[in-house]
This record gives sequence, C-alpha cells and structure tokens, in this order.
Amino acid sequence: MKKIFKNIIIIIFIVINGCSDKPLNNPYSDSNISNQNIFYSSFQERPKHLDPVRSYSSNEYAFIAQIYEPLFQYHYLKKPYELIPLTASEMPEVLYLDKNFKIAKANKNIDYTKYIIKIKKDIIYQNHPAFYKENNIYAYHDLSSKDLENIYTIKDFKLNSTRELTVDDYIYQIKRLADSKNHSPIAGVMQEYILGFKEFKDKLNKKKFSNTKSRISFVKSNDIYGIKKIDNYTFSIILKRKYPQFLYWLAMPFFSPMPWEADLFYSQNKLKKKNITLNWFPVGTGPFKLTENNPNLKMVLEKNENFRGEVYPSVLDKFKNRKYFHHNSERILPFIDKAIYSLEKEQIPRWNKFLQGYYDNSGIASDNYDQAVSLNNSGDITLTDELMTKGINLKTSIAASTYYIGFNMLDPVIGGKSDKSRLLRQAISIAIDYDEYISIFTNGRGIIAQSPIPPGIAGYQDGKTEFNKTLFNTAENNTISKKSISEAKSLLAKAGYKNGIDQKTGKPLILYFEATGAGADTYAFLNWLRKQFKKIDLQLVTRVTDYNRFQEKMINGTGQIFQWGWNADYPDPENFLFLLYGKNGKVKFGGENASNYESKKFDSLFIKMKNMKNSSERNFIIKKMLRIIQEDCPWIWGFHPKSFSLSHKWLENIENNLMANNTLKYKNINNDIRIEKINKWNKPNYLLIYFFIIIIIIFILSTFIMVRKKDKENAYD
Amino acid sequence: MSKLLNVKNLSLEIKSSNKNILKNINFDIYKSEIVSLIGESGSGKSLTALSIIRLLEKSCRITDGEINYLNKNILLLEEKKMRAIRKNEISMIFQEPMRSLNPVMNIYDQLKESYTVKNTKNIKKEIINNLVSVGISDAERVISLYPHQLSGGMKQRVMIAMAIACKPKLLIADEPTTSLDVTIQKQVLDLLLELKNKMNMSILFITHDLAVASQISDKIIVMRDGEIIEKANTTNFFKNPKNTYSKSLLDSTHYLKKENKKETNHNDNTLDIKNLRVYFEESKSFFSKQKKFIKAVDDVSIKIKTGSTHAIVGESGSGKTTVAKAVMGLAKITSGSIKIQNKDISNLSSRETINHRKNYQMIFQDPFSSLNPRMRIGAIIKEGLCFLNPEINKKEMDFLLEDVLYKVGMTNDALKKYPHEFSGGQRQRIAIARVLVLNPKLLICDEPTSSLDVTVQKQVINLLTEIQRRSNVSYLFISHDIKLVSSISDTISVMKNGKVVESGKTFDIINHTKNEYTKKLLSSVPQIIN
Amino acid sequence: MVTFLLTDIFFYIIILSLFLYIRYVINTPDILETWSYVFKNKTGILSAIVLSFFMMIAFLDSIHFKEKIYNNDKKSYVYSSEIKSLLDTILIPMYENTEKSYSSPFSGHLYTKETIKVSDKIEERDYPKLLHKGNHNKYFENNLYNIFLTLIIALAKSFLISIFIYLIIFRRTLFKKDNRMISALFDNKFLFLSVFSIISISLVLYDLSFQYYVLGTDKVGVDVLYKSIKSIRTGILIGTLTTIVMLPFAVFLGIFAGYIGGIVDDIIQYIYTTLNSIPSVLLIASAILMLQVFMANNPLEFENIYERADMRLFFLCMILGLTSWTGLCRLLRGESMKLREVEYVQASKTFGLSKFSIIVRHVMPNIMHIVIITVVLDFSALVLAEAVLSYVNIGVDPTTYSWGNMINAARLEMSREPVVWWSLFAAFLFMFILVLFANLFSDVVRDAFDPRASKHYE
Amino acid sequence: MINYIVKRILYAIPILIGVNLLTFTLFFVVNSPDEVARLHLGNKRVTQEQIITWNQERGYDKPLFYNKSEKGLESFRKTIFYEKSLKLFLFDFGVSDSGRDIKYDIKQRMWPSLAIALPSLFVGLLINITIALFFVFFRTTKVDYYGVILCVALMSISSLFYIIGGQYLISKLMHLTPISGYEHGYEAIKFLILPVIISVIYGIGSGSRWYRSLFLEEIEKDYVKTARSKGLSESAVLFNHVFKNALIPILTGVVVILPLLFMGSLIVESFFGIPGLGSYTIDAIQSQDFAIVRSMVFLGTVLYIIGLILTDISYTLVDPRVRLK
Repeated sequence: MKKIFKNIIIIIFIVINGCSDKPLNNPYSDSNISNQNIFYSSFQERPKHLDPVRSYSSNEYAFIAQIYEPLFQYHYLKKPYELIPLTASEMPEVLYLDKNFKIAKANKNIDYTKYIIKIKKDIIYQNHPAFYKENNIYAYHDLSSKDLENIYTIKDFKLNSTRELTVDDYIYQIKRLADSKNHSPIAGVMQEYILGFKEFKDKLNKKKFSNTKSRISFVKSNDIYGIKKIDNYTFSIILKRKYPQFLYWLAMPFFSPMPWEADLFYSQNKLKKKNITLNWFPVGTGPFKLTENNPNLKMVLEKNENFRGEVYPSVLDKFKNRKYFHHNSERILPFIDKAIYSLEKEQIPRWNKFLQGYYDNSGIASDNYDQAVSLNNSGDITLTDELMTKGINLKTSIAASTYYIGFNMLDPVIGGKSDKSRLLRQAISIAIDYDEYISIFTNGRGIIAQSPIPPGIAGYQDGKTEFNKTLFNTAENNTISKKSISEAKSLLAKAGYKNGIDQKTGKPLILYFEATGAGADTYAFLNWLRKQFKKIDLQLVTRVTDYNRFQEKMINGTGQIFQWGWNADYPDPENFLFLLYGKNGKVKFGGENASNYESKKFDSLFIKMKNMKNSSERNFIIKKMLRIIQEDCPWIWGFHPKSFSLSHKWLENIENNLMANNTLKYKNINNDIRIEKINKWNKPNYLLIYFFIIIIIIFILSTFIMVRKKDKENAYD
Repeated sequence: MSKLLNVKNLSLEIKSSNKNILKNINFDIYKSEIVSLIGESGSGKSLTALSIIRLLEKSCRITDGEINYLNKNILLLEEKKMRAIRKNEISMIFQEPMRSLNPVMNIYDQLKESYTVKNTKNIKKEIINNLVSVGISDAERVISLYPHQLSGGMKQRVMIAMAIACKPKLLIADEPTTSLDVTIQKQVLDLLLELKNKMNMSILFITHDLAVASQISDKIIVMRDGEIIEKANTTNFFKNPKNTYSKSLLDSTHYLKKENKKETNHNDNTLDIKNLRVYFEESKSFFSKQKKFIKAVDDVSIKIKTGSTHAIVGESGSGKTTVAKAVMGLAKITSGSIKIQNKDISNLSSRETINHRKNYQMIFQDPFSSLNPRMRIGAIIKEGLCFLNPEINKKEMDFLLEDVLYKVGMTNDALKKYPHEFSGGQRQRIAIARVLVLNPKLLICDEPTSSLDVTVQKQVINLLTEIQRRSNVSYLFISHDIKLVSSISDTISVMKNGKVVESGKTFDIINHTKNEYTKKLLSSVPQIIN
Repeated sequence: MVTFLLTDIFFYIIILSLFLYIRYVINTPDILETWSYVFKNKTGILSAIVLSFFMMIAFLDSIHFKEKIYNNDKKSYVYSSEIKSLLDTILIPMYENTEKSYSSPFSGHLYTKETIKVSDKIEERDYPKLLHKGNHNKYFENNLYNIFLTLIIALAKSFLISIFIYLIIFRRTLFKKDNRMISALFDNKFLFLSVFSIISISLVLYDLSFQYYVLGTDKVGVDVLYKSIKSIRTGILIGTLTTIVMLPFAVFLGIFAGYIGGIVDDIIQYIYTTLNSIPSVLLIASAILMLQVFMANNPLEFENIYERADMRLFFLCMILGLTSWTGLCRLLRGESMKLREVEYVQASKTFGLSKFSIIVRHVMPNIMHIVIITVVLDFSALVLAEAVLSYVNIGVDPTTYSWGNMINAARLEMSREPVVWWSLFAAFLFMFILVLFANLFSDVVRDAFDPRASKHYE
Repeated sequence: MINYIVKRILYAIPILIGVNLLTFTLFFVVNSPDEVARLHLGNKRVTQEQIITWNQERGYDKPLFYNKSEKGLESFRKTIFYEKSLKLFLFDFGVSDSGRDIKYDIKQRMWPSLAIALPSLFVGLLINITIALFFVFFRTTKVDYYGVILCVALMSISSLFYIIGGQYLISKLMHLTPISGYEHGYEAIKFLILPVIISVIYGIGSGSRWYRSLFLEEIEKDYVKTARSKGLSESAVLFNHVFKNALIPILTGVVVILPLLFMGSLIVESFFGIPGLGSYTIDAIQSQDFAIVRSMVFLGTVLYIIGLILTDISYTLVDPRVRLK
C-alpha cells in the first residue's frame, strides 16, 4: 500500500508541474502564430467555384477578388461608392454610336455604346506552372500520368513561370463567359448587351469538339465582333444599346483576365482526376495567390511576389484625423504576408474562437448580438463593455440588399390584379410587423424597407419625408406610424374576408407560406409569422421544404407566399427594380421576378429609367414606379439588413465597403498586440484534470481495499 | 482410524427468502474411506459438498454449525488460507465434465494451475504421468488438446487428474458419472476406487444412484430436503434400511419382474419395421460435389406384437431415438418400410394419416420441455383430440378428459392449471394422458423416466405397465438402462452406431447373450451388492 | 369538434393493445409471475409509474379538436383550422399568452436590454418587464416567499389527491386478494411514495406556472416548460409507434424464416441482411428526402401545419421502423429455429398439426418475451435517435414540438453571453427522465423475462 | 478457411446488388437531376439551358435502365444505372455533383475519421473493460448496484448533450483544447483530444454495462467453480478464466465495427469541424449531393460485409471451438 501512495503522489506532482499558463487551445499549428504577418479568418461553407466565370456569391468573392483583378474597383474609402481603375490605366472612354457605328448626333438615335479601355503596362501574373516553357513549348501542357505520380496540389509542380498581362486575357475571359460549358450565370444578361456575344455563343455551342483542347483553341482564335483588340494594352467593347451600369459589371470578377495557358493547362483530364482544376486553383495578377486549397479544412492566401506596387488609397483631409492614416496611406500593398481561412461550419465555435482571439474579424449572428452590441442612452450603437475591454472595433453599415415576403401574383387567391386580392395583400402587409421581426430575429440590425431600394442607392425612401403611403401614416414632427390593425381588418373586410372568413364559402381563409430549410431558427420564425397573420384572423399554413423544392415551386409558380432576398450586383436602382419587371417573370421567362408581378405602367417606366444616368429626372420616374408597386403590394416590403462587423484591436485599416470585394490587401496586423492578448485571454484552467486524477485514485484504492477485504472474510460473514 | 472431516450441525439458508435449505447436518469422514451422499434432486447433497469446500453461491449463507477439517474449523479460515486448503488438501469433481472445463484453455494449461511448483519442465512430466495414471494412455497428445476435442469419459478423467494433482486428503465427487454412459461409468468408478487405494485419500461421493453407491462406498448417508435421515455403513444399509424413505428408495431400484403372460396367439404385428434406414446429409463443403451422410439408423428391422413391449437399448448416439422419430414421421426415412397395424405409413394420403395417427403416439423424454408452458393442462390434453377427431362434441370431450386423468391418477382440477405448477412425475403423467386419451394401439416411450428421480421413475413405469394390462397397447420402449428395460419388456433389440447388434426375447438376451457388446453393457450395469 | 390525426389513431391503438395485453397477463399465471417480479422491485415499480405518467400526458395530448369560431355575419359557428389538444386546454396558463423574447426562469423581465421610451423625449436602455407573468405574485411581493407558499399549498393538495387515488385502487384490490400482480403492487410501500412524488412535482410546476415561467421563455417568448411538455408526445410516439410499425414485419418474417426454413428462410435472410448492411442514417436520410418530395407535390392533402407535421412524424416512425426491424427479426428467427426442435412442438407434430396452427399455438406465445424485451429496449434508443436526426435536419418537422428541435435551437443559444441555458436544460431534463426510466424499466423487464439475464436487482 | 472466405465473398455479391438497386431507386425517385442541377448552379440567374448542359456533363440526361437510341450492349451501358450504380462495383465513384472526384476525397478524408475513431474505440474499450471488471469485483454489493444505475443514467443522455456540454466546459470555460478545427500530422493531437474524450465518455455507460453482463455471464459458469476449487486466487480466476472467455464476444464485437470506423462519426466530426468521412456524409446529405451519398452507402455496405467476414475469422482465431465450414 505504501508504495502505491508514493507513486500517486509522484504522479500528481508531475502533472501539476506540467501545467503551464501557455494557451493550449490554439487552433493553428504553433509555428503559424509567430511574428509573421498572418490574417486569420473563417469561411462557413466551402466556395463552390473559384473560377471567375462561374463564381457569383460573396463567399466565393472573398477569395477570388484577392487573386483576380478586373479592370476597375471601388474606391476603398470613398462613400458613396465610386469606381476607380484597377488594372485599367484610366476610366474608359465612352462613345455613343448610331446604327451605322458613327458617333451619335442626338441622344435619341443612340443605338450602340463603345467603351475604349486601356490597361496598365507590365502587370505580371503570379508564378504558375501553366506559364512555364522549356525551349518555347509549354512544359506542363501535356502531362503523362508518370509526370503526375507524386503531384497532389498545384504547389507540387517544381517549375513555374509568369508573363505580362495583356488585353487578350480580358477578351479571352469574355469569350469564356459565352461558352455555355462554363455555365456563366451572366451569359444570359451579357448576350442582351455585348454586340456579337450571342452569335459567338451559338456558333460555339453548335460546333462539336473532339476534346477540350480544340475547344479552347477555337475560342482563342474566333472573335466576338463587338470586341476589338487595338493593341496589347487597349481594347474596345461595343454594347447593343446605352447601358451605363455596364461599368459596374466590368468591376466584377466575371471580367477578370484569364490567361489561355491556364485554361489549357487545367483542361487536362489527368489533373481533373486529382481535383486540380481552374475551379480550385486560380491564376491571377492580384495581390494574393491561393497556395493551399483544402475546402474541407482551410484555404491559405499568400502574398503574390509578382504584385505590382499598388499603394494604399488616400483621401483628402477628412481622413487626416485617422490615427493610422499617416502611416498607411501611400504605403505599398498588401500589408499582410498570409491569410488563413479555416472552415467553420458551426456558428458557436466561430464566435468563441473570435472571442479567444483566434479569428481577427467576425460578423455578429443574431444570437451573439447582445453579447456584442448595446445601445447607449443616446440610442446609437456601441459595443458592450465586455468587448470594449477586449479592445474590439465595431463597424456598421447597411447592406445594398433587401429581404422581402413576396406574394405569387399568379396565385388565384392572393395574386391577380383584382381589387379583392390587392386589398388582401395590403391588409397582410399592414399586419406583419417588421419592427418586431427586426428586433427578434436580427436584434435590430436592419431598417424597415419602404420599397425594394435600400439606402445609399438612388430612389431610396428614408421613411421620414418619403415613405410608403399605403402602409404608413404621417405622425407629428415628421415621423411616420404604421397603419393600425383595425384598418387592416377593415381592408380585409372590404376584400370580402371579414374576420378571416371567406364570405362566399363561409370557410376560414387559409394561406400557404413556403419556408425553406429547417435551420435552428426556422421554427421560431414560422411561429412568429403565424402570430402575425393571426392578428387579422388569417390562418397561415407553412410548408417547409428543402431549397430544391422551394426553387421548383418558384419556377412553376405553385407557391403562394414566400420570403426571399436580393443582394445588389452593383449600386444602381435598376438592379433592384428589375426584380419586379414583367419581362423578368420567373414562371413565364425564368427571370428573377419571383412574385411574377406584371404592370404595364411599371414596365414602361422601368425601360425608360433603366438606361438613364442618375439624375433628378430619373429619381422622379423611380418615385412614380415605387408608388405603383406600393399600391399593388406584390411584396411585403421587408427590411434592409444592417451588417455589423467586429474586428480585433490588432487588425488595422477596416473600412466596411460593401461593394468592394478585394479588401484584403488593405488590411494590416499588429502582431505584438495579438500575441499578448491571446496569451492573456486563454489561460488554461486545470481544475478538471485534478478532479479526474482524484477520481482515478479513489477507483484504484477502493479496488485494493476490496481485494484485501475479500481475502480476509470467512464463511460465516 | 482418525477423523479427517467432521461436519457439525451445519445449517444453510438462502439470503433473499430466509428459508433453510440445510438443517443441521452432522457426519464424519475418516481417513481413506468413501462416504456416499445419497438423495434425490433438491435434497441438498451438492450444497453440503460445496459448503465443505466453501464455494457456495453468494446467494446463500451459512447460519450455523462448523466443518472441522483435521479438527480445525475451516469455516473460520480467511479466504486466503482456504485457498491453500483447496489447493493442497481438499479437491472436487463436478457433475458435468463438458461444462466444468474451461473451453478456451488447453488441457495442459488447465492442469498446470493445480500444481504449486513453478518450474514448467518437471510440471509437464508430472502432468503426463498424472494423466496416464487416470488412464489416458496418449497423454502427450491430449495435453495440447482443448476440452471440446475430448469425449465425455476423457473429460471426466481429466477432471479427476486435475483433482488428484495435489494428492488431496479428501476428494469430493459430485455425481461424477451421472452424465456418462454405463460402460464409461464403470471405468470411472473403477478408476476412483483404484486411486483411492493407491494414494489413500477419502472420497465424499455424491450420487442419486443407490447401485453405484453400494458398489464403491464404505458408508452411506441419505439426505432428503436438507436433512440427513439415515447414516449407516453400506452393508447394513442395504440389508435393512431403517428409515421408510430409504426403504422406498431401495425398493424403487428393483422392479417387480413382469410375469410372462401367455403368448398372444394371434400374432399380428402392431409395428413392423423392415430394414429402416435414416441418413442425415452432412452439410457438404462448398466445392466438393459428392454428399456425405451420417447413418443415424442403418438397416433396422423390428416387429412388435399386439399388447407386448419391445425395448430398444443403446448408449447415447446409437440411433435409438431416431428410430422412434422415424416411426412418428418426425424424421425422413431414407429407405425401408414402417407398417403400423399393417398400414405402411410412408405411403398414406394426408387424410388417411390423420385418421391413422391416433393409433400410434409418443411419450417424450423430458416432461419439462414436452409440455407447452403457455397452455393449460386441459388445452394440452385436448390438442390432439380436437385435431384428430374433430367430430367429437363437448360432453364426450369432458368425459374423456376426466376418464384419462383418472387413469393416470390425477384429478380434474388439474385441467385449469399450467404445467409449471406440477412436479416432474405429474408432468410425465400428463404427457401420458395426452396420448392416452386418443387410446392408441402403439405407444413409443422415448426414455420416459430418465429425467426423473428414482422413486418417481418407479411410479411412472408402474403406471405404464398398468395401462398396458388394461388396454392391451403395445410399447416401443427406448432406454439406455438395460436393467430397467429387462424388467418390463418382452423383446429387446440392442443398438450400436445405428445398427441392431442383437435382438430377441428379453429373457434370452439378459441371461445368455452371445454378443460381446451386450455382454459389456450388462456387465457394466451397477448392481446392488448385498 | 374532435379530429383524429393519423398518429392519434395509432396511439389509441397502442394504448388499446396495452390494455388487452394487461388483461391477457392478468389471467395467464406464469406471465403474471414474471411481471409481478417487475412490480415487486423498487426500480421496476417506480419507472413503471413514471412511464405511465408520461404515457398519460402523451395520451391527453393526442386527443385533438378544433375550436368553434362565431361568424357574426352568417350568425353561425365555423371551425377554426387550428387544432388544439386536451392537454392544451389543461395547460392554458402556459399556452395562452406569450412574451416577446427570451426571459430566464422565474424572472420578471426579458433577458435582453432594450431602449424603452420613458417619456417621449427620454429613452433609456433597460430590461422590459414581462407582460403576463413574473410580476403578478399571488401571495407575497417577495418572490421567494411567494414561491415557497405556492409550493407548500401544491404539496398539500397533491398529498390529499394521492391518498384519495391510493384508497380507491386499494379498495378495489380488497376483493381480489389472490391476484398476485396487484397485491405485489400494494405490498410495496414504495408505490405510494412514487405516486405522491410524481403528482406533487407536476402540481407544483402547474401552480407555479400560473405566476411564473418556471423554465423561462424561448426566442419568441413561448413558455419553455410548455414546449418540453408538448414534446413528450413526440418522444413517446417515436418510441412506441416505430416499434408497432416494425413488429408485424419482424415477428412474421422472423418466425417464418426460422420455423419453415428452406427457401423462405433464404429470401427473408437476404432481405434483412441487405437492409441491415446499409448505414441506417443514410437510409433514413434518403427516405425522409423522398417524403419531402411527396409532401411538396401534393400540398393540398395537408389542410394545415398540424396535419402536415403529423404526417411527417408518422412517416419518420415508419422509416425508423423499416430500418430497425431487422435486429428483432434475426432474434426471432433464431428462437423459432430452436423452438422447432423443442419436444412440445414435436409432440403436436405427432398429432399431425399443420405448420400454421403450430406457429400460432406454440411458437408465437413462446417468443413473445423476446418481442417484449426488444420493444422495451428499443424505446429509449429511438427517443435518443430523434434528437440526433433532428440535428441532421432529417428528423421531425421543424414546427413539431420535440426535444430534438429544442436542442437544435439551443445550440445557438449556448454561444450567447450570458448563456441562455434553460431551453437546453429543459430538453435535457425531460428527455433524460423519460429515457432513464425507460432504460431502468427495460432492465428490470429483461431480468424478468430473459432466463439468461442475471437477476442482480434483488 | 480459404474456401470459407471465398464462399462468404460470393454470398456478399447479391447483397451488394440488392443495396445498389435499393439506393439507386431511392435516389432517382427522390430528386430529379434537374433539381440537383439547380441546387448546384447556385440560386441567382439560373437558366434552363445551363441545367440541361449541367446534366449532360454528369450524364444525368441518359435514360434510367435502357437506352433506345443506342444499339447492342451500348443500350445498357449508356444508362444512368450502368454509369452511376454498376460502376460502383469497380469502386469507380465518379465525380460528385459539385464536380470533385469522390474517390480522391474519400481517400483524403478517411484518415482524420480513423484518427478519431480508432483512439476512441480502443481507449473506450480499455476504460469500459476496467470499469466492468471493477463492477464484477464488487458484484452483489451496493457499489455494483449504484454503479449500474449510474451507467444507465449515462446511457440516457443524448450524445448531443455530451458534445455541446463538453465543448462548452472544456474548450470555452477551461481553455484546455481548441474549440474546433484540424491540422494534419502530429499537430492533430490537440484537436483530437476533446472529441475522443467525449466519445469515450459517451460510450462508458452502455459499454461498461454490456461488458459487465458478459463477465457476469461467464462468472456463473461451472468451469469457474472448477478453477476456484483448484484454489486459485480471485484475481487469477477473473483474469485467467473469466476474462479469457468474455474476451471472445468483446473482441469479435470490436472486429465487426473495425472497418466501419473509416466511415467516421457523423455528429462528432461535424461539431468539431474535423474533415473526415462523417462530416463529408453529413454535408452530402444536407447539400443533397447524391453522387456522394450513393458512394458512401455503397462503401458502408462493403465495409460492413468485410466486418462480418473478419468477425468470423477472428472467432476461429480466439475460440478453439469454432471451425469454419
């Protein structure tokens, strides 16, 4: 027994000594948290496509926008958003042409628009095997399986090379957009505008190709006749009509340069088998390059050593007071050497890791909200003391997006042009209290929408001077108040559904809501929604299906009521109002107008408004359009989400600029602070371990005692 | 002669229900003598043994008494010391050799454990000698085998070897031969005797079989539900047992010899089996084409006259039961014919069979598994009746039941009860009633008594003979106990490995048989010597 | 107007068959024997009572009806499409009114600060008071005193009630002394205690929830206690209905395979090995997806969410059943193979009974103990499975009250600071109690029925 | 022996075919390829033609079982069934609906799954057996009685609670391990500790209880009495006799699930963000990537069958009584 005791004591001693205050919970390999300048962040689901021709969602942009460089970008600091050249040497020269391609005399006979675009010289690509030549033939363009033996990722290719960026790469990419094999989501849109795009596309699709190589060479050799290469650094694009928003498109990753070598390189089937494709390993001129892409685990961006010396933007004196303005502006980008994005599906770990300092920035999910943010007495938003003390910075801004509940206008009950249905829609719109929604489900991170158009975009109605007259009344001192439930009820009665009972059939009116997914919140939301309808005695039936089913219903127009949202492609009212444009009807034309709303007046106005530059005249038209839809209530105007983003003290130069995607290059890291804080926040607590040791000791001792007892006992006891 | 072991008013109780299962037991065992502990199942003989070696279940507790081994009470020893005693002084053999050996250890390892010496070289030699001494000639081979590769007799020998390894002063043998065939039984008994003399140890021999006891023991102790009711030395005991129960035990072993009633002149056969063959197809290996057969019954012919009893005798695995099954249509016949009342049952239409079936019925070995525990006795007895003659009406039915129950010596109130409310003997009566109610011409009795206590055995046998006398039904009586058979059967056929080695009138075969095997059988049956 | 949901009907069937079984047991002595072992034993009796209490709640919750609404134009009543259950009417104090959002147990205000207009000028940030509960104490201003008094009163009430109940049953048993099971029930002093404790606990909770949210409120201000109680039905249904669905398959196929053997055996074996060898989660997942298609394609069949959700619940049970019958089937096959050789079966063969009647008369009754054991054992496993499936989003409908859904939601709440712990806690508590007692019960039952199981509960 | 294995493998084939047919019908009844296409093409601006081309690329445009347009053998080979299901038999899993090569992913993700599953299995086994022996030692005492009840209590807690609770306590409050994530190489250890601990603790209840019952079953057998009558010490009896015999069902039980460990554990992996096959499957289910789910079903079945065969073999190794026929 003595021996055992001795051993136990020794063990305890060892364990206690083993416990240090060094953090044990660092989720990265220790080598990484060093004095290297690394940016740590997370992504929720693996990006599906990193090929600029395909990718269209923000989580994909988060990566490729750092790698690929389109012609233009948004100014990082300026608001309202302003386009500035990126690879282009200056903003393009725009010429308006008439039907025979002469400069148009008058505004009315404009048939074509021509953009002449110049790009900067000696911009070169990141180093990549696709460019590597041995005596003037591309070494890696025809790989045998022997070459590929121990190659698992792009890094495993020994020899790299690069070349200068030319306009051919931009032109080639535009052609790729046309190639239906690439499933570009905007091919449909572009063929409306770019001259010869459609023809090229059809020609390409008609032709049968023996293999991708020949397809690529075909794409390379044939031209879209609306697009002319003038010299290596200049080219021109002709649009079929006047379309000012086209510049915005040019700023999107769809129009990034694509070297044909890369396309050819990646088109080899043997590489595909190893998941080495253009979709996973982009090739760009941008400040960063993707060195590790394991979508199951993490994605790593590293500084592109070939990146030309772009500098931090400076804006005039209004930024003088910024403490870090002086030491950053005019400094060469990018500041950080490496960015590590870890896959983080669950929200809980993401938030906790951020609090522990292992992620440099984070959004705020509604459930962490009150932990993060509080309203001070004057009502504006500040951080909670807890986060204040951690020295976390908060940035808020209103996204150029809108969430709405749509009515399917093709539905016999809820839809249609009849007064009956309109009144019903209006009644419901009044009944649904989005103020409450915002406070419950987004913790007030949003503002009530008066119309589809979010703030910061021409035609936005602020809900003070301009507002939705169908749903709101002016109260005193130019604040507005929602119409009362009783009004809603009377509307309902007018519509012939007194107390929610159909006067014809005498049955209660039952409406159907199409919900998607079964997220943790769905249940709560559906309950809330039913409560809203109950207010005016309407029965709401929710049909929950997965996103596929939902899509299908939308396309067949079998749904009745649904919730959806829209993120702006570019900051222009057209990009929102087209969601209600008749010709975009989802059922009829497979467009984005999910509620299949159709109104002659609205459509004609839309066509007028569409091609105008922002102007008071345009605003006037927009106002008229809004009035129409506000009358008809094809949607319940939901809300425009406010996006809050948190970042740690050591992460510098955070501006939230919701249009710009290529923001990583501006960020900077102060590593000393980080290390100090992380060590401070993550002191391990060894209580549990001691506890377990004690349990085990008890375990062992009791056994020994039992053994001895058993040996002692005699037959009587 | 000095006292080796002395059990002084030992009492035992079951913890959960404080009911005594041993009530002050007193007896002595002297050096190098064999004491037999006799009693029927549940009389507490095994418990006595276990409490001597102190291996009782946790569920029972010694309430009183002491067990003095060499004049010191071993019940007071602490477990550790007791182990030493088990290792060197007292050892035990159990009833079921197949279950008493560890299936996953080979013989060598198991034997090794009973030696104290560490050095393995000599141990191996010792073990081999030991095995040889218990009559296992090819010990070298055996020690590397696993229990399941040995026959029952071999296993028991190994057990014995294990027990005597430590040269114990006292050997406790708990029904060591019950599960063995008679021939083997004899060998084992002889072995025990020999060993006893060789290494003059004392043996506490526990058995239910008086004959066996009479053969080996110096002293007899009779137990009945937890009490000793008689102690005597063997010769006296068998001459004149004092206690009435002992008497009944004693005379339950020898049966009233059946008076040879005059030959039934009309010699028509109730049962006529001609060269019956029953082969079972062995599960053949995946690739080989040709089938292997186990010849369970190979060319057997039997005739039974009306109202007479024919017995099939044989050791386990001799195929006697298969014959019965074949007759009852429970086993497929490979070839040969079975005639019952001159109807060949193998080519009857299903309708006819149903009509015919009531003429021949079967009584099974184990009354505990032959009655469905979920059915009332009434239902059990009715079952066949309802099915085989559906036309019968309620009143007749009730009459029949009452009548048959009377015949087997039971009362009406049994009908409402469930099997588990009856003792083994009663169950067997019920089983008999079930078939009797159909008043069959032929009854096949498959070891109807082997699972019963001796006294009960006798009653059942008597019942059967009684029945035969009343309604002259003929029996096909299957048993391993040639002694029993000889007393009740008119004709016998002795079976071995599926073949009939000899058959004929019982008297002839018992008294002057030609056949070696039969001789062996007869000789190895233990007889009470007095 | 009483309405019958699909699962309701099946649940009634279950209850009914339960009663039939009890009757069968009471007049078959030997089974009664085994059962009385269960009821002689403390664990057995306690768990039996708890389970039957849960069952009762589930039953109350399975009697559904639609309320009448007065239509003042037609001057007549029409039925609302909202379906309520008897339980809802009992739980009115929890059911009728809801708050805005989270509030912690027994608290009088919301969990999160909000800007409140003090006057039309000044706004300040504070915890808003709850509308309905937490601020309306019956007896004292002081919460503690108030709670304490309520508690005492409730206890007193429940004591009387349980005495009453006890006497009633006891009087009935005076006449049938011989009846072993019931006497076993009442030799046990433990019984009274457990009955009393259950009644008192439920009464205390009930009384308290007139004045407080005993387990707080959830995100949309629904009483968590109410949610957890409603979830009982889901849990029990999944546990029982599933086995009911699978039983016929398992029993009949199992017996046929085992008893008849030959080609039948091969086919049945093939079927269940095939089903068995598919990872069940995947099988369930794909089946549920299929179900969703079905529902999306004929939406009109589901008048309202209740029926819709109910349908899905039912199908979930079906699917779980289909994936889980194989185990029992194998067991039964083995057992009836053994039975085929048992002497009493042989005996009735010698009477020339047909295969079928032998199966019915002899095999069936003698495998029932296995069926019972498996049914009881599976129960808890299934309740647990529900939660996991809901986590993978292939569980019950998100609008159904179920512990799985509660846990699923609670995952987000755990990352809040300060933590919203009560939803998770409530789900944990209720689920734990049900499963724990189900397990204990199944233990005792197995000891009672399984000859091989060691009876270590003495 | 060899005979036997060959036989078992031959038996396996019809089962695999059955599974294959079943899953095939399930998956092509559930979702028409169009919907899958729409899902994977994203939800903004999807045109019908894109869907068609998408299906063409993945060969979902072909008929299910019989292709009239082709002739001869081709008319069977140019069908969804042949290309999507039969090819599985050659372990040719094809390309996932999101365009990655499945075989490659499986090969990669297999190891993290093992990295969790193996330790949790064996540590669990060790701990459970120890506890079980502990109980057996204390059998018929209160320790055993309450121990068993504790086990039942542990069993009655849903796995989700263990995970959520564990993460909250150990990672969030105690800062002992990273909350989630994974690194390859030895770095992995610190990420694996927590999931392993949790899955072990989760297993204790049922595991130790089950082993306990196995031990008790053995300890009541006659040969144990024999061993005691030889005067062996209690521990000797436990380890040399009881343990040896009880180990047979335990070992074989382990062997069955051994191959299935590759499949990983669904919940744990996705909670701790470990890139194993478990989370792979979950993702596939949630994004309805049927190509993956199909492959996983098939893989699972194969592994299961392998497990069965291994079990029988292991029986012959540990139990002298068993001979394979």
